[in-house]
Formats: sequence, C-alpha cells, structure tokens
Amino acid sequence: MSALIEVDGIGKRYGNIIALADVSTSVHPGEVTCVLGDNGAGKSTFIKILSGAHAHSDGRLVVDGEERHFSSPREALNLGIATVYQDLAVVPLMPVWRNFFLGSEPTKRFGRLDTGLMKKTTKSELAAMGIDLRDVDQPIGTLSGGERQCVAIARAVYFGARVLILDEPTAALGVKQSGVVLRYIARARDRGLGVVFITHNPHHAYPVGDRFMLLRRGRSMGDHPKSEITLPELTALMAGGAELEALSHELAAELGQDSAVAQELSSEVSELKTK
Amino acid sequence: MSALIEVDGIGKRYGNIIALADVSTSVHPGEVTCVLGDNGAGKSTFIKILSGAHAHSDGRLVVDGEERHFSSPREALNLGIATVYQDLAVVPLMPVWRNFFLGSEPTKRFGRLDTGLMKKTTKSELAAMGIDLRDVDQPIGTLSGGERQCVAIARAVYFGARVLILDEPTAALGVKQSGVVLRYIARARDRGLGVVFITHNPHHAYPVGDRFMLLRRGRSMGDHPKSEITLPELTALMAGGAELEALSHELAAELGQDSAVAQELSSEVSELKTK
Amino acid sequence: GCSGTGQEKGADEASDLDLTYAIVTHGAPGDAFWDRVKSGAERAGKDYGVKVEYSSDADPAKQSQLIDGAVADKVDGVIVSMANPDGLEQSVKNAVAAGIPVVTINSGIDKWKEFGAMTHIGQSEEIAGQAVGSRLKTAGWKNALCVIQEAGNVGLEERCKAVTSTMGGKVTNLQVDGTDDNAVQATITSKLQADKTIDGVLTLGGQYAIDAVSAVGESGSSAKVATFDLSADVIKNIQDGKIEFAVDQQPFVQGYAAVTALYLKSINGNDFGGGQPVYSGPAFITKENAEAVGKFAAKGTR
Amino acid sequence: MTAVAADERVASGGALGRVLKRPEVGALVAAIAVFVFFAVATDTFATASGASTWLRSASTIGIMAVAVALLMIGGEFDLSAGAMTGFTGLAVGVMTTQWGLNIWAAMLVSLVLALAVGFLNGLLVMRTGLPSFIVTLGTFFVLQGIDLAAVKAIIGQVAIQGMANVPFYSQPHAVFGSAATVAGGRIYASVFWWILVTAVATWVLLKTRVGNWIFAVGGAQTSARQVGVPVARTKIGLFMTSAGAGWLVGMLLLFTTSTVQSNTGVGQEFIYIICAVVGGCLLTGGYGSAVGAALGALIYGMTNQGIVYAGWDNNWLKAFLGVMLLGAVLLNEAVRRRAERSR
Amino acid sequence: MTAVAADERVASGGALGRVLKRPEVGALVAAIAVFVFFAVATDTFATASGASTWLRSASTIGIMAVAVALLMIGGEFDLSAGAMTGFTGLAVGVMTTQWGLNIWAAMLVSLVLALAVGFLNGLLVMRTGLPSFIVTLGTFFVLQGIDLAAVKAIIGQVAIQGMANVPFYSQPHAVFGSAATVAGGRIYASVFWWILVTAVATWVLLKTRVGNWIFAVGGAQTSARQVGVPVARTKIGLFMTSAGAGWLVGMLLLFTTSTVQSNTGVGQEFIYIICAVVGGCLLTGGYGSAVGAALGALIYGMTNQGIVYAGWDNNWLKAFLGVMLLGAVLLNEAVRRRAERSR
Ligand SMILES: Nc1ncnc2c1ncn2[C@@H]1O[C@H](COP(=O)(O)OP(=O)(O)OP(=O)(O)O)[C@@H](O)[C@H]1O
Ligand SMILES: Nc1ncnc2c1ncn2[C@@H]1O[C@H](COP(=O)(O)OP(=O)(O)OP(=O)(O)O)[C@@H](O)[C@H]1O
Ligand SMILES: [Mg+2]
Ligand SMILES: [Mg+2]
Repeated sequence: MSALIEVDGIGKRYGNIIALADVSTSVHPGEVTCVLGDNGAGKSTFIKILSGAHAHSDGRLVVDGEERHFSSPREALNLGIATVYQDLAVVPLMPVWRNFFLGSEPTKRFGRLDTGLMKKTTKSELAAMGIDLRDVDQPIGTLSGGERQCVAIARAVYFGARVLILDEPTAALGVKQSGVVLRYIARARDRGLGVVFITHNPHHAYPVGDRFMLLRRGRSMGDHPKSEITLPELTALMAGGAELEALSHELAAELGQDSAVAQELSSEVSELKTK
Repeated sequence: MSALIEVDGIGKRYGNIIALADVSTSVHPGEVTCVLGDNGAGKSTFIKILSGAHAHSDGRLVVDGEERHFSSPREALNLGIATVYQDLAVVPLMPVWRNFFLGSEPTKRFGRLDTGLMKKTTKSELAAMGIDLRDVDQPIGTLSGGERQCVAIARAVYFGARVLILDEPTAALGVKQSGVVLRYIARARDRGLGVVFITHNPHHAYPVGDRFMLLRRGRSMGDHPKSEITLPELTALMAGGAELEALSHELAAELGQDSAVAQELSSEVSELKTK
Repeated sequence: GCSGTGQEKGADEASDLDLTYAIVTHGAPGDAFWDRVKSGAERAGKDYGVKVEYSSDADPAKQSQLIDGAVADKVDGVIVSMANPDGLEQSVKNAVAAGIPVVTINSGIDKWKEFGAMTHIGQSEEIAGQAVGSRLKTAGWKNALCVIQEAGNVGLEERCKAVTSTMGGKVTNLQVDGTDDNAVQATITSKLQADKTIDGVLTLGGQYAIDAVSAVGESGSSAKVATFDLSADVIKNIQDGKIEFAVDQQPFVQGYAAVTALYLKSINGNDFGGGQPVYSGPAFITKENAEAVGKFAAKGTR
Repeated sequence: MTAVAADERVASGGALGRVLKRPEVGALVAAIAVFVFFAVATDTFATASGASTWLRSASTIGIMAVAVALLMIGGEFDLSAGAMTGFTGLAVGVMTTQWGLNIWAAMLVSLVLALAVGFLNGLLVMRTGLPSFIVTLGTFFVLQGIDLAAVKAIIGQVAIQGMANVPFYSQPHAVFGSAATVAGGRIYASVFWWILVTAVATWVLLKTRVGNWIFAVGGAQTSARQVGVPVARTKIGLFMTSAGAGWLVGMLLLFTTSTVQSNTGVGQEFIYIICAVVGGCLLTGGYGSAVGAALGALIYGMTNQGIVYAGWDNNWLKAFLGVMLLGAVLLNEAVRRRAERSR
Repeated sequence: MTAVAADERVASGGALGRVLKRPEVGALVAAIAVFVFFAVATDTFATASGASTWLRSASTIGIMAVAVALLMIGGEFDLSAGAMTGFTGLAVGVMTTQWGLNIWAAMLVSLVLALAVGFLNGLLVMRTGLPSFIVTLGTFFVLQGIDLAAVKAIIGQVAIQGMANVPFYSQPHAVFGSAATVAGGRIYASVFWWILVTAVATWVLLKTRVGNWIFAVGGAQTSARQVGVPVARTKIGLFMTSAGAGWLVGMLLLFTTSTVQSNTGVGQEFIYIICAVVGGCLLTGGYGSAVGAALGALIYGMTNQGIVYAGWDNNWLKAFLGVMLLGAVLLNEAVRRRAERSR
C-alpha cells in the first residue's frame, strides 16, 4: 500500500534555532510509526509539521502523493489527520464536553448544537478509557493532568479518520490508562489507520510499533522497521549506549544492585554489547 | 528521627468537588515517601497542600511539630520545602536563567542582580542533568516539554533545603533523564532531606521509595513501608487487581502474547495472585 | 513660516508678505461654537490671502505647548483664547517677547493687557452668561436647569455660573454625556420628572437644545427651553415656538475679527481696538428675527 | 463504572447551583440591588415613566455592550465601536440630507461601510498579529477624523440638520425611532432591539457551533487553531458583528433624536467594555455572557438616571458612578464566589 | 557535552541579534522614522526650538507611560493614572492658594494622598481578585468627581488661579517648572525628570530582584506565587509607583504652567497605555520595557506636534494620528519579527 504521509529531508527553524533538520520517514496505513528521542530532540516539532500546527522551513511533505505546505491544522484535519498534542490543545475555561467536540461540533436543525449527544458521547468515550468524570460540565482546566490527557486522546481517536498522531500520550498516565491507550493504538492500526506515536518509553513503543524513527538533537538517527531492531537495541539507541552504561553503574551504586532501573539499564546495555 | 511533615486526616474541596479526603502520612528526613495513584486520584492536590499552593479544607498539617495552615507557597519555602509542580510553575516569557532563580535571586551590592552567577549556575545545573541548552537567555516557553521539566527539577533540587516534593518529575523525561532524576532523589535522601515523590511508574518509585502511599478517588488506600510491599503488589494495587488482569488479557489478544506490556501486566497479576 | 513681522513695510500686498497666523483655542474638536470661530478665521484668511493655522486643546498645558510651537514656527501673529489665563501666561508672554503680535479672543478679558496682547476680541463666557441670565429673569424663569455637556469644561462652568448670578432664581447644573444624545434626552427627562418645579432648561449648545425640547415633551413638563448657539434645527424650533430664544455669541466674528486685527497690524501697523477690548456679541435670536439668520445658520457660520 | 448522580466525590449541589454558576448571576444580583436602592430612595425611579428613561438610556449602550461582550469573549477589543455609532448615523444623514439619496439605500450603504470597517479591523488584527486594542484604536482615530473633518467639509457644520424632512423618514423612524406606551411609560424601539440582540447573542453563544468557537478563540487561540477552529473567520466575524451593532445603534440614535453629531459615540467605547466586564466577561477572553453585558448596561443606565432622580449634586456624578460601579462589581464577585463554593 | 558557541543547532546570530531582540527596538525604528518624516516635511520640527516643544509634550506623557508600562508588565492596568495627575496638582493648588499651607508641606500631603490611592488600588485588586481595569476605573471616576465637585465647592471654579503668588513658589518651580536653554532651545525640567524616571525604571526592571518579580507576576501569576515571589507586595508596589508618577507629573504640570484644571489628565490614561503598547509592552503582561514606553511617548509627542507644524487641517488631526499610530506599530512589529527571524 502506498504511503499516507511521506516526509523527505524535512527541517524547521525557530528564528536562528534549528529544531529539526533533514528528517525523512513515511506513514503507511495499518502501520504504527514510532518516533523516539531524548528531550528536546525535536519530536514535538516533527509532529507539529505533520499536523499543520507549524509550517516546515525545509524539505518536502507529501500527503497522498501530493506535496503540501500546511498553513493551518484545519488543512491537516481535512485530510483526515487527527493529533494529540503534547500540550493537549484544550481550552481551559470551557466545559469538558465542549472541548471534546471543539472544531467538529454536531448540530441539529437551524444550526443548534446537539448538546445532548455531545455530553453523552463525551461521557461514554471517557468512561471507555477508564476515566470516570463527575461532571462533563466542569471546565477542563480543573481536571487533573492525566484526565486532560485522556480527553485529548479520546477526542483524537473519536475523530481520527486516516492518520492518528499522538505526542507522548502515555506520559501522564497510570499503568491502567497507559494500557488502554496502547490498546487504542493497536485498534486504530487494525482499522487501517496510519499512526504516529511519540513516546519516551521504549516498552510502550515496541509492542505496538511497526517502524521506529530515532531523533537526536534535531536529526534523524535512522528509521528502522521492527524486524531490524530489538527492544534493548531500541532502548540503548535512545539513551546512547555508553552514557547509558555509565548511568546504570552509577544507579546501581546509589540505589543498590537490586534497583529495577539499574537492572533494566544494565541488562539492556549488556544485550547491546553482545550484539 | 521525628517527622518533618505529618498529615492527619487531611482533605481538600474545590467548590462541591471533594478532591481529597481523610489522608494521613508522614515525611521523615532521609526517607522518600512515594505517592501513587490513578489519574485524578488527588496526588497533585495532596502535594499542593504540602507546598502551600492550596490551603487544606479539613484535617491537620504539622510541620516540625507545629500545626500549619499555609496561605502561600512562600511560607512553605521558608520552612525549607521546595516543590516541582506538575504544571512546572515557570513564567513562559522569561529567560531560562531568570526562571531558574525566580523568587530567590542572588544580588550583589545595591541590590543588583548577580546575573553572571545566575546564568552560569543555570547552565551548569542543567548540564548536570544532561540538558545541554543552546542559550540560557531563551524564553523558557520555547523549550521542549522535557527541557522545561528539567529546569523545574534542577531548580527545586538546587534550592531544596529540607523537604523536596516532586510531582511526576519523570513523566516527560527520556530513559536517561529519568535515571538522572532518580539519582537526584537518591542523593537528596542520602543528604538527609525528606522527599515526596509522585509518579505513575512503580518501577521508578520502588527502587528509591521508603514508604508508599496509595491514593484512589481522593482517598488513601494505605500507607506501606517498603518492607511490607513488593513491586508487583504495588503495581497491582495501583491499577486494581481484577481490572489489571482483564486488561492484560485484552492486550495480549490485541498486541500478541509477546507484547512487553501484556507480559508485564500478566506477570504482575499472577504474582499478586500467588500471594 | 516667515521671518519678520512686516511692521516696517507699510501697507503692502499680503501675498508678498506670505503671512501666517496661528490660532490656538481651548475648544474641543467638533464643538459647534469653536467650529464657527475656526470658520470665521479661515474665511478671513481667504479674504485677505493669508495663511491661518488652527489648533486647539482644552488642557492649558497642551495649549501652551501649541503656542510655544507656533512661536518656534515663527508665525506672524498668534490668536489665543484664554480660558485659563494662568496656564498660558508664560507662553503668551514668550510670544510677545519674541515680537509676535498676540490677539486674545473669547475668554481672558481680565488678563490680555497684563500679558501684553494687542487686543481682546470677543465676549467672555461671563458677559454672555450674564446677558442670558437677565434675559431669563425678564422671561420669568424661576427654577432653571443649566445643561453641561462636558464635565469639567472651564468655559461651560463659567457660563452657568454667570447665568446664575443675574437670573435671580435657582439654577441647577446638570451634567450630561454630550457624546450620547440618547442619554442626554433621558437624563434631562429624568431631571424634569424628578423636579416638577423646573420651569426652564438652558442648554449650552444648539444640539442639546433639540434634545431638551424632546425631553420636555416626553416628561410632560411645561418648562421652556433656551440655548446658546445656533443651528438650522434650532432656528426651526424657534420658529415653531419650541425654543424661546437662542444666544448667538457670534463666534464667526471672533475668528474673523481677530485675523483682521492681526492683518491690519501686519500690513499697516494698526492697533485694532485702540488698547480696548472689542465685543463680538451676544445677539439674541427669537421668533422675530429667526428668519433672517436662518440661512447663515444653515451654512454653519452663525 | 460510570459516574452516577451520587458520586461520593461530589459534596452537594443541584439545579440551583448550576444556575448560580453562570457568569451573569452576579450582575443580576447587582442590578436588582441598584434597582431596589433607587426605587426606595426616589419617588419616580420605579414608576412607568421613570423606567422608560433608564431603559432608554440603557438600551443603546446595552446593544453595543452585548456585541462588545461577544468580541471580548473572543479575546479581542473594539475601541472603534463608539465612533462607529456616530459614523453610521452621520453617513446616512449626509447621504440623505445633502446628496438626496433614498433613505433606505443610504442606510444600506452605511451598513456596508460599517461592515467593511469591521472586516478591515479583523483582517488587520489577524494578519499583523498586532493587539486589537491598538488596531481598533487606529480605526477609532480615523473614524473620528472622518466624522469631524469629512462631515464638516460636506455639510459645513458638525451635526446633521433637517433629517426629519427627508422623504420616507417616517418609515425607518417607525422601525428605529418610535415608542410604544406600555403601562403608562413610553418604551422606545431601541429597548426592543436591545432585547432582541441580547436574545440572539445568547442563543448563538450557547447553542451554536459559532458560539463554541467564540469561547475557544478567546480562551486559548493556539489550542483552538490546533483542533481546527477557523480562528480568523471567527474573529473577523466578531469584528463585523460589533461594527454591525454600531450601525444599528447609529440608526437608533439617528431616528430617535433625528440628528447625530460629529462627536457622537466618542468615548463610549469604554462604557461598553465596562458594562461587559460588570456583566461577568473576562478581559482576557474566553469567559462571559451576553445577558451579563446587557445587565451591565442596565446597571449603568439605572445608576446614571437614578443619581439624577435622587437629586444628588450633579458634579459628584462621576464619583457616585465610580462608587456604584465598584459596589456592583464587588457584589457581583461575592455572589459568584459564593455560588462557586456552594455549587 | 556542554553547549559551546558553535552549536550545530544554532544557525547564526551574535551581539547585534541580541540587541535586535529587545522589545523596544521596533519603537526605536518607528521613532526615527517619524522624526525623519517631520524633519523633512516641515521647517521647524528639527530646530532646537521645535524640538523643545515636542520634547516637552512627550515628557509628561512619557513619565506616566513608563510607570504604566511597569504596571502593564506586571499584568495590571491603572486607569486612574490620568486623573491622578490632575488630582495631585489640584490638591497642592487648593491647599496653598486657599488654605495657605506651606507649599512643600502641601506637596508632601499630596504625595501621601497619591500613594494612599495607589495602595488602595493595589489592595483592592489583590484582595478582591477583580480585574484592575475595573477597580482603577472606579478610582478614576471617584477622583474625577473629587477633582470637579470638591474643587468647585472649595474654590468656586474649576481651575487653580494665582498659584504664582504663593510664598516660596519659586523653589518648587525651579525643581519642576524651570527650563534650561540648550543649543537655543528651551528644555523643560520635565524632560530631565522623564529621562531620570526612564533610566531608573530600566535599571529596576533589568538589574534588580524586584524587576524579575515584575516580569514574573505579569507573565504567570500562579507560577510566580508558587516559587515564592511576593505577588501582592510587588503589585501593590507597582500601583503605588504609578500613583507616585502621577504625583510627579501633577507637580510638573502645576509648576510649569502654574495652573491645573478639574479635567486635567482625564482621558490621558489611555494615551499612556497606547505609548506603552507602541513601545512593545504586551497588554497581557509579562513583556515590555521602560525605554520602549518612553519611545512610545516620544512618537506620540512628535506626531502630535509635527502635525501642527505641518499645518494639516486640525479637523483631520485624529485621523492622521490614527494612521501614524498604526504605521508606527506596524513598522515596530515588522522590525521585531525580522529581528526574531534573523536573531
Ligand atoms: N481547581 C479545581 N476545581 C475543581 N476540581 C479540581 C480542581 N483541581 C483538581 N480538581 C479535581 O480533583 C481531582 C484530583 O486532581 P489532581 O490534580 O490532584 O489529580 P492527580 O492525582 O494529580 O492526577 P494526575 O495523575 O492525572 O495528575 C481531579 O478529579 C480533578 O478533576
Ligand atoms: N518556538 C520555539 N522557539 C525556539 N525554540 C524552540 C521553539 N519550540 C521548540 N524549540 C526548541 O526546539 C527543540 C526541539 O523541541 P521539541 O519540542 O520538538 O522537543 P521534543 O523532542 O518534543 O522534546 P520533549 O521530549 O522534551 O517534549 C528544543 O530544543 C526547543 O528548545
Ligand atoms: Mg515534545
Ligand atoms: Mg497530578
């Protein structure tokens, strides 16, 4: 199947700051493309280009075989690209249900909002994620960080037409909610959507991902299909092998050898070495 | 050693919303108290009370043996309680170095800011966390989510006198930075500080924590010393045993039995059952 | 601008002299009265072939800056309305010291001589107000409203005060928001409803007289209406008997005559007024003479 | 488990609480307080003829306040709104009395002009990224200059004269300038227009998609953009709405008083903003209500006239107004806080 | 690896870029453009005596604009700032000419009154949580009422007269009202005060702890509170600063022209805000500069006076002003964007 989105040597500058340079990858229907990288590596910048929030400064962005230069997220949305932004894109003072449908409100006759449907849908979609809201009329600004995250995800999943982009959706979530989100991603993939999934957690990325793109200081460190990379390799790549090893030693010294993090790190380092 | 902070049946309402009710625990010097719980469980609300950002509505808050009712974070800061808020408490338009020292600016003669010291310290403290900023003069609003998180943590660690409170400090961080933060927590503990550490990740909490408090829908589900609880128990408690099991089955079905998340969940569930 | 005052040249052609006069008033832009002063000055400028630059500011500090600016610009004469003489003293004296002839208009009749101005043309708020007051007394007004359309305006306050001094009866000042005619009508109506003994409404601008007429009708009061300043609608209302009379302060004259005075000084060294102030009004427009001034009012010069 | 009515995390509440949470509640209480105060303190205030005057003075301000409130909820200001009322009225006056244009045609041209200015305001704000405070201040100055200089140049004076003699004057007069006698008091057409505008604005805000967008662009413009709200169109529409309201008020003024002058509406723009804020709108956008703004105008109108009825020294008018304003807003705030606590 | 000068993620830049990024750069370019325009278009503008007048008219506005800019950076407005200049001047005038108080004592009392009003403004804003726009509007109305009614009641007219005859008048006159002749032009004391105020404000903003707090409380009040910035003290201090500046300008006006009137300063409050915004301050707070505000006042003063020198029809004054304002701000914005791009 042909690619939904193809990026070729794409780059973005903010003033004289080069946040992203020369990144290429593609998003295919029924596939999950994971983007991984350190803090400040340019992951959010990358997906903001795909979703139309920022226009790219260099390179080519091809959607459905046609070169595009989005000037607003609306254009991307109209092409069926739905996004969960890291900063969530919610309007704090507005009730949860109005936020959920913002920009795609269902209406009845005479342009009247179908408020009944809106409230009901919001409640049920959130309940399906394991978020049990007291009141969908609450301003979204009063929800907890994780609850807000879930609203943003539920919204994107609900409206996601062909491409679903998620920027660190699981960062603020507990074990259970993270599981739910991973399930959503898998389901979206199975329905034939192309998914772009950004995360810091290789354990979240590996099971659902089909290809893995690594960013480092604004540049791509490679774009690997799942068949070519293992979870430990992925983890090691993310943090940089040598630095990781040093860190695992330090942690072991400070937290004790039985520390889960130290163990995890050292096992990954050793796996990496044996390769 | 006597407790630095003791909370007894504390509660907080926002209007008619009860965000927290009847929570008791204590923070001791040289100990890490972990607070865990689902999204919206009231974790941030809890630490906002400790740090003076919100006044509690019910119960008692005792600091150094004296009952307190903080009306501003300044009061908590003056008692040596430094906090990293989940929403970071930074001023987006201000340069990174001004944000770093905000509220505790070092001055030279005639009240002149010691800008040289401020910039140098900011740069070096962030470098120590593995964040290599282009320019400490950049408005902090232009940093990536993880970079901002690191500034907030570095600041609290730098100024943390006796109690260090961290609200999901590792959520937005990569493997490496998370490791660094855990190391910071361990070091702070070793220096005799009392640490309150909020996280969703039991793997981050368990190695550094000394006692674990679980919140669920605004109520405490128990306050366990490390000796009384294992990592799998902790994980299971967080997500709720039965629900977790169901989820692990679903995930296994959807992501395949080899999925790391599914495996992780099911192993934890089984461990929980054998107990 | 042009240097030299032209005093020594005798009765030259003005176009040769390239004369410029500055007129600096305290009127608010768009105020009907000051608009006519401006029209008069500009008409005189056209008639004599001299340049007239009009500027205004109600704030004495700003007004004095405008005068300083004109002096810096080396104009050939300055016309000033001195609503607040203390505030302009320094600037007027500076102008005089720089050899620029100064004519004061409208207000400042007590001070022009002291400050070294050539003459004063006009009719101060005080004189106009007093004349109106005695006329209202003759008309039998006992309890009048004096409608002030701009809060804190020195000239308007003085007018009402002068009316009070000669009318004899009770005069109540009523502040209205002159930029909202709807509110002006409502406020006058309210006042008439609240105090049924009011037997007359005096407005300080033609526009507001029309509002007052409506308000009187609406409140069912039998109060009479009189006003300062003219407009076509005011004339029509006078003819219909809805307005008793209007006071024409002849602002056009103040502008025109002031320029004339400076012009005569420039071309011929004349001292207009011979060291005495010159009065420009007031004239009273009633049903009898309304017809005659109607066409000038329609043109906006009376 | 879905949340049911009896969630243990919700203390109490109900329908009343929900009503008390609306932004306009405080203004309503304050309006009632002001009304009661003057009704008791003066004889005429609470009579039909008394009500007629304060309703009238509140009505035109109220219409503008509602339009300005929509714009403020959308996160922008319109300082040209006041001058616009004069501009539209003067345009009609000049076109009919001087150029002999048919009165309805003149009104249409005037409306088109107003909307064009509104469009320009919006376009400039969106294109340049300048604060609307500055852009519309520029338009305000320009309109004020046109109102004065162009009108003076054309008709030779600064107020429209002889409007009542224009052919067909009575037709628009009936629509915009007439008054109906209700229970012994004269209720002007502007009052009905005010109610209509408030009702429509409320409906749009709360019940339509566009209303949702207005709250969103004011509350968090970037977020709104990111989820696909047409930010520019919404904001430009709001600027055109406030210009359109300026036209409506211009017509109401012109046909009620049969004249407008060059300085009509100058300085009123802040009164509209004040009314909107008293009515619960946030200056920073994203929160407020049309009914609240209308109530704000009512408070302003009642205070203004009430002081006259009470016969207080008129020189103190502004001081009273200031104290009343502060009192109303404090009461407003107290009520809102209470409502939020006991929601 | 620590970041070194040659980070591959930084395209170019340098010291110039850093300067170009300051908020006041746009205003500086705009000020130069306005100056050049009028210097070319008129004869007198660029002469010493011409400069003397526009510097003077910019100076008093500039002092207030700087104080108001500080307040705006701190996230608040002060609409009572304009009326305050009249209030303080009138207070001194009444106390000396009517009550025979020593002139320095009267000035001190007036200063204390001003600071008290500023304190009250700040306290009300912080305690009630009301927007400062509304609170200071209330104070504005009250001050305006006092300026009019109280002054009229005491001295029987609405302007102070005979100030120059007050004993020791010459002493404060020397400090506040005198002028020095520099290169043939008279430079008033107010100009020196303006420069002083701007310099002090800039130093405080950029080099002191309090300056850091001002940016913080305006940029993100909750965050500032959370890291321990004394928000209430900072903001109340800012309100008192703007009231204090109002007193200074009141004295400058009183001793330069030897009079003030009841309506002195009324309506000026928005000009201060405009100057601050033209100078690069954000209306939403947290960003701006004192030098920018001073430059904004300079642009305003030059434009106002330049139009007069150019001899353009006074009726169009406002329209020209509007166009100039828009032009200056657009230029300002263009420069800033360019600077940011090529930083
Ligand atoms: N200002 C507020 N007004 C009303 N409700 C609030 C407010 N702040 C928080 N809440 C509610 O209180 C509950 C607890 O919120 P809190 O932020 O403490 O959760 P949390 O445990 O930190 O969650 P997360 O892990 O998602 O950050 C949430 O359900 C939230 O909706
Ligand atoms: N508006 C902006 N102006 C200047 N620099 C920016 C801007 N936005 C982002 N940057 C810089 O670009 C780099 C990449 O940022 P980005 O947000 O894409 O990182 P990220 O990979 O999403 O990091 P994280 O995992 O922490 O969210 C960062 O170093 C950041 O400082
Ligand atoms: Mg990111
Ligand atoms: Mg939280």
